[in-house]
Amino acid sequence: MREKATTLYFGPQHPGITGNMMIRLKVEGDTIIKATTEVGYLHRAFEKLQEKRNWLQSFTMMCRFCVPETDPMEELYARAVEEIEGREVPERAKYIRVMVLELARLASFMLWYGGQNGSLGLYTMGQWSVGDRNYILDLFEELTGGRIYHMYIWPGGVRRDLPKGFEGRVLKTLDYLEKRLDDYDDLMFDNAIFKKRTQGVGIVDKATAVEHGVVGAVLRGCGIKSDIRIDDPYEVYDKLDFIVPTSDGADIWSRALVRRQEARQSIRIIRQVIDTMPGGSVYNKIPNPQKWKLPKGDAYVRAESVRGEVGLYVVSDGGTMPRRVHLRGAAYVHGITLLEDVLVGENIADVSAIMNSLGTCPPEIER
Amino acid sequence: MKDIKAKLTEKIKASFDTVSEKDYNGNRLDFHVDVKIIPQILTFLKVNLGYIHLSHISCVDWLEEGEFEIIYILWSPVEKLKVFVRTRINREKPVLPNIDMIWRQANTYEREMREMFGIEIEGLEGAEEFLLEDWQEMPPMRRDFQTEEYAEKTFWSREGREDAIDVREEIIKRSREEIPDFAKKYSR
Amino acid sequence: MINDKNSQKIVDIIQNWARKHSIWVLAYGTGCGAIEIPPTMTSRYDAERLGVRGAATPRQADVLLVTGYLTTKTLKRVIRVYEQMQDPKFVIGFGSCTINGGMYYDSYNTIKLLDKYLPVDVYINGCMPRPEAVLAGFGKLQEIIAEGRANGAQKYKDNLEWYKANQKKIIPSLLTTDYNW
Amino acid sequence: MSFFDLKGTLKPLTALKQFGKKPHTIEYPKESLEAADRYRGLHYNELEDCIGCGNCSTICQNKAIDMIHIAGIEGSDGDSGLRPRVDNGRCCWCALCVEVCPTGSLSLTKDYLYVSEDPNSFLFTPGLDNPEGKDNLSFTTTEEESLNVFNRVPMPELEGMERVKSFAEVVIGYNEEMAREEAARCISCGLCTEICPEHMHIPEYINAIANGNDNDAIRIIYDNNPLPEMCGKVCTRRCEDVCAIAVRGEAVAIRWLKGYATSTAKTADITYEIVNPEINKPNGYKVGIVGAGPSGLTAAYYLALRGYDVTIYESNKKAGGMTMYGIPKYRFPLDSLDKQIDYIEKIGVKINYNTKVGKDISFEQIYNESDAVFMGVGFPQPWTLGIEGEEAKGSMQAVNFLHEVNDGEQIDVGKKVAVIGGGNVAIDAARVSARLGADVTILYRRRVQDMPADWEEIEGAEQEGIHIVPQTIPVKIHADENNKVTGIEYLMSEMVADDKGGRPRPVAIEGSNKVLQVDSIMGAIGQQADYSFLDGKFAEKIKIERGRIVVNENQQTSDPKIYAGGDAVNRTADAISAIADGFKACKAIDKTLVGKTD
Repeated sequence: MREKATTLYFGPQHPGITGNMMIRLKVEGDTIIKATTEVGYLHRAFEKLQEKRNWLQSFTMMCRFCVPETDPMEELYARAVEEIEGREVPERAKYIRVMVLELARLASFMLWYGGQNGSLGLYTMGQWSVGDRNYILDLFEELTGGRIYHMYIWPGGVRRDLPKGFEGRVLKTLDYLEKRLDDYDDLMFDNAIFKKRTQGVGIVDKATAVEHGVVGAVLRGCGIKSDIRIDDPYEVYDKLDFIVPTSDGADIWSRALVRRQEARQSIRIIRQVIDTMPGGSVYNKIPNPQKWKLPKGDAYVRAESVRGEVGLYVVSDGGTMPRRVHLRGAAYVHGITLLEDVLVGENIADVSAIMNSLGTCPPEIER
Repeated sequence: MKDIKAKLTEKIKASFDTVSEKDYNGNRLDFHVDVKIIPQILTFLKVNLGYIHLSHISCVDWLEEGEFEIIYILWSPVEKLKVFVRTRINREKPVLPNIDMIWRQANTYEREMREMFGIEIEGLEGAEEFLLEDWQEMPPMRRDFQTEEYAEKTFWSREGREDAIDVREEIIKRSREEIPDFAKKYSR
Repeated sequence: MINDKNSQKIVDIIQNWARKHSIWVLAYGTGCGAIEIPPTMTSRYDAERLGVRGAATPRQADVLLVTGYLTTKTLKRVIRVYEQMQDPKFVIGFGSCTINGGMYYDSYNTIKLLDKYLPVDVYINGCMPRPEAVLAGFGKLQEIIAEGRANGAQKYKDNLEWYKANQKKIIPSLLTTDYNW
Repeated sequence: MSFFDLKGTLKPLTALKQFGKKPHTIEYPKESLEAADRYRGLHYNELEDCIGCGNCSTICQNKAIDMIHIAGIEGSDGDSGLRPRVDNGRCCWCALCVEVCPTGSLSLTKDYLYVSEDPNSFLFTPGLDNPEGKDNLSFTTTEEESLNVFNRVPMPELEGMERVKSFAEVVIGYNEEMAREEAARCISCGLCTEICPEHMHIPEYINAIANGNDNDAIRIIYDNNPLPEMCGKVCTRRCEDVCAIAVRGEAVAIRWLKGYATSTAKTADITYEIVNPEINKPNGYKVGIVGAGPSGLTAAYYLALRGYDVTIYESNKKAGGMTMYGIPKYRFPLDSLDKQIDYIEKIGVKINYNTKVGKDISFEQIYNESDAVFMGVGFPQPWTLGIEGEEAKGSMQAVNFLHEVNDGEQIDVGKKVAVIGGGNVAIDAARVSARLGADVTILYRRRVQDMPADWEEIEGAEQEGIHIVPQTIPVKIHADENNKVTGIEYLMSEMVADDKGGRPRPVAIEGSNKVLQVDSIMGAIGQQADYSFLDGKFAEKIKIERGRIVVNENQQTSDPKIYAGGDAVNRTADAISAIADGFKACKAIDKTLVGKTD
């Protein structure tokens, strides 16, 4: 006998959802037959507000686009402004930027570790990884003055040079985290429950991936080697040696394996950066911010975040304020059309795990 | 990179009526096209030339010129080149062809554009409301929508800050300076 | 049952003491401040030591944590969530944007003054507040609960019309639910 | 995967090895981590150092910072008397306000706890509400880190030894690019406008220059200054002393920027076209002005704009007063002045040259013919040194010397010249003499740092090879049998602290006599007025105290029909004060006369 379909509102207040958004699920029994996302709960209209902020003031908004990983947005904005203006960035600043970006990636991976496991009911992992994430946030606090909102990478370079002995403390933290990542493996990748809940669940195959314009770990999880840091290198990524891990499973498990590798690659990159960091100044000073004008023009810059490719389109009309700042978050693709398609045929209990795995970040979608 | 660009330009120009205005450094190439051929040129780029990744669709409101500019940014993982396909449409009755059958995710961009700029997309599916709910004003991302005014009108702001004084005004008051009206726009 | 004023007082003290040590926070990350909640709850800061823990549904929760800005769309849901919560219930405004709009003071889609729409017991300043500040906020809430001053819910009931009028002003489609308090 | 994954079931149990380890939990509130050294917490403002420029309030994208009055803090020159108050319901802790604070008084602290039940309690006046924040500073800026541009765009100048070869203008002037860059340094606080006697709209015209609208800048400048080209070259620019940027860096080059703006209008005609002055219909009133110096010209210009029939009586053959005859041409070229006088005459101001009041026309006649009279007579008479041998040939007064040189006369100063005095006139005379080929020595009573002349001038003089001998008191001029100067005898002095708290006085050292062999000696120790043109009746009527005409705040003398301004009235004795006097007098005359008919 065919079961009657019912509609289930998943969110916005739901402990399993990865942010403030809602999915309207049509379910038969436990199986989803149709999913419709509804977003806009976090629409702050940044891009509108930035039209009324000058080029420097706009920079403070960038980190707020997506809270789990704030630095790629700052870096994108800085890079876009530099591209439009033709401003040079000191070499040391580029290295520091990469270090900050990779630390941010690492912090974001730690949060993902907690979220991915939490969504499957494995709470110990969250206690560990989110607790350990604080050590990275401590580093950020020392370097930038803020735990979450760093507002550190700005047009022309970075705001301040590294504090004395900072590199040593980064290395020490990395050593600790590297050990902890092995502990996480015991708890996560060797865990029968995790395997069972993730293998064969939330499949995004190659064809779907291309059709949907999927990026980042989700794309690498279905066997396509793609990484902005390699394909369209920015800052000093072309001088660094790291590998882009891929996996063929196309399911949550494969994506988890990819991220597991990437976290280790981040550590590797940071070590390289610290080894090869040149001296010199860190900031090519901008003019008086009140009267700072950019020439007419536009720029589209991209960076690799934990969730995938993020892009920023900035248009200048020659004035003191941006004409348009438009962010393309990775979740903009993953969180709506892709999610709607992937969820069909899945179990209600897996929705949260799939969202975590795709890297759905509502603030980035809604801006 | 120059060769790739030249070759691509040649191929595009052979099939479509387009102008590329400025030669950018780096891996970027711009094409200005008429809005009517947008689906054709994008399909051509995707299917024939390997620009399989739609990275971004953006819309800029050129209020002074009475036009919206729509920018489609494509990426080829093989040629490692960003291609900007740009088009301009009238601001009064903006209509865009739908391209979500070429790339599924374009649907999201188009829904947002429809809501935020009031651009009609021919044959677009999906709920009218995307980010906003019960919105009654003009599409908010249009430049003539004054967000601060609207916010002041709609939401309260906390009282107790009325004693704030503008520094320039304080100085003017103290020194009895008289600023002519035409100069006031230059005060900060 | 107990009419005597003094015994009522004693009951109150005991009740408040108990409430103070069991504040369950609704798991609803309404804004960006939600990112500092996991660190607060997990091993480094371990808010559970203080009786603060998450609750999955409004019915089980004591505290609504408004983590930052509220868009009008979320506000509608937050009001529903708040009204579904059982007494005693408290609201913590978390971050600058709940106080006077914060960074989004001129945004067309976020509210500026949380206290116009919901009764707020404690505000935590910061953008965003560190876990220590969050804990301090919970500490303050515990303090005023113990003193019996955390009467936001009562205020809401008493001034329901005023709150509803304010809410309606920005949410035309607000359902006037008739909760039986 | 087998049906039952034994390893996978047991492996998570390895987490038990963490058992018994010391947890990394911070037992707040028993213990808490100290915030990092750069933590961006609550603000702290050093109220003493703050000058209330409001730059923090301008940069704040959240409009979180208000400038308010605080009890006990009064404004003064270069201090608006306002202090920032932060609305913590707005602040996003980005610290941009700290980065743009020109004085460095604003910083952030490690303090971050701010929890309250009352939403109205989040207004926070840094420094006042947290005086203890001083010991807790975290996010601060140094000059290097600050977003203010503390270094001025260098002004191109002629080389020191190149200059003395001719009377070519030393300061070459900004080109467009430099001017835009320099103008962009201004933070538009407006503190400078208060100290300017004329209250010019400085932030506005600098902003116009920064925006590339030079024509607007000119219009703004001409709003209350008809001689901006002169001000753009030789103004005493007290505005730059109080510039907010000057607290930690070099002041914005307000004077040069004004000079740049006016120089973009090459001729009087173009200036007229740009300013496009609105000239009222003649209102039938006549105003007579004595002296075509800055104050007279200013009064004349603005009265003429208001529809008055204005006539200036000038004893010399050119207008400009001291700016024409007192300032050497390498500082203020003749064509710049001519351009301005042309422009003023275009408005309809009549100037009667070579007309000395009291000789060619009586003051009484002007008084009777006019509805109001303005006197801008200045201080044409130099003080004499009052030492023995002053009447010798080759001993002259610097003012007269400059006058004659500027008039085009050839003067032979000989090979060696001594200039006595430390003001701008002394330096000018010295530098002019150097251009005439002399080896010049300046003798000054006090130390070099006490010299009232502009430091730029002193520096310029030194670059041109002029010797400055400080702490010298001349006592006698030596002359030969033909009564021709051969040298000057002077005493060395020492500085003695003044008991009354004034500046140290020079006291001669007995027996330290020295003689300097020179061919010419120029005294430049000050000037005084010449009121001989006022005949009996007026001499009694107009009150004069210590050589200066007494006026009220409307520049009105004791005769209500007579107004006065310029050096003969104010103590500052600079052109911009004279312009201010002229403008004030114009407004007062307009008010009295036009107000009367209403």
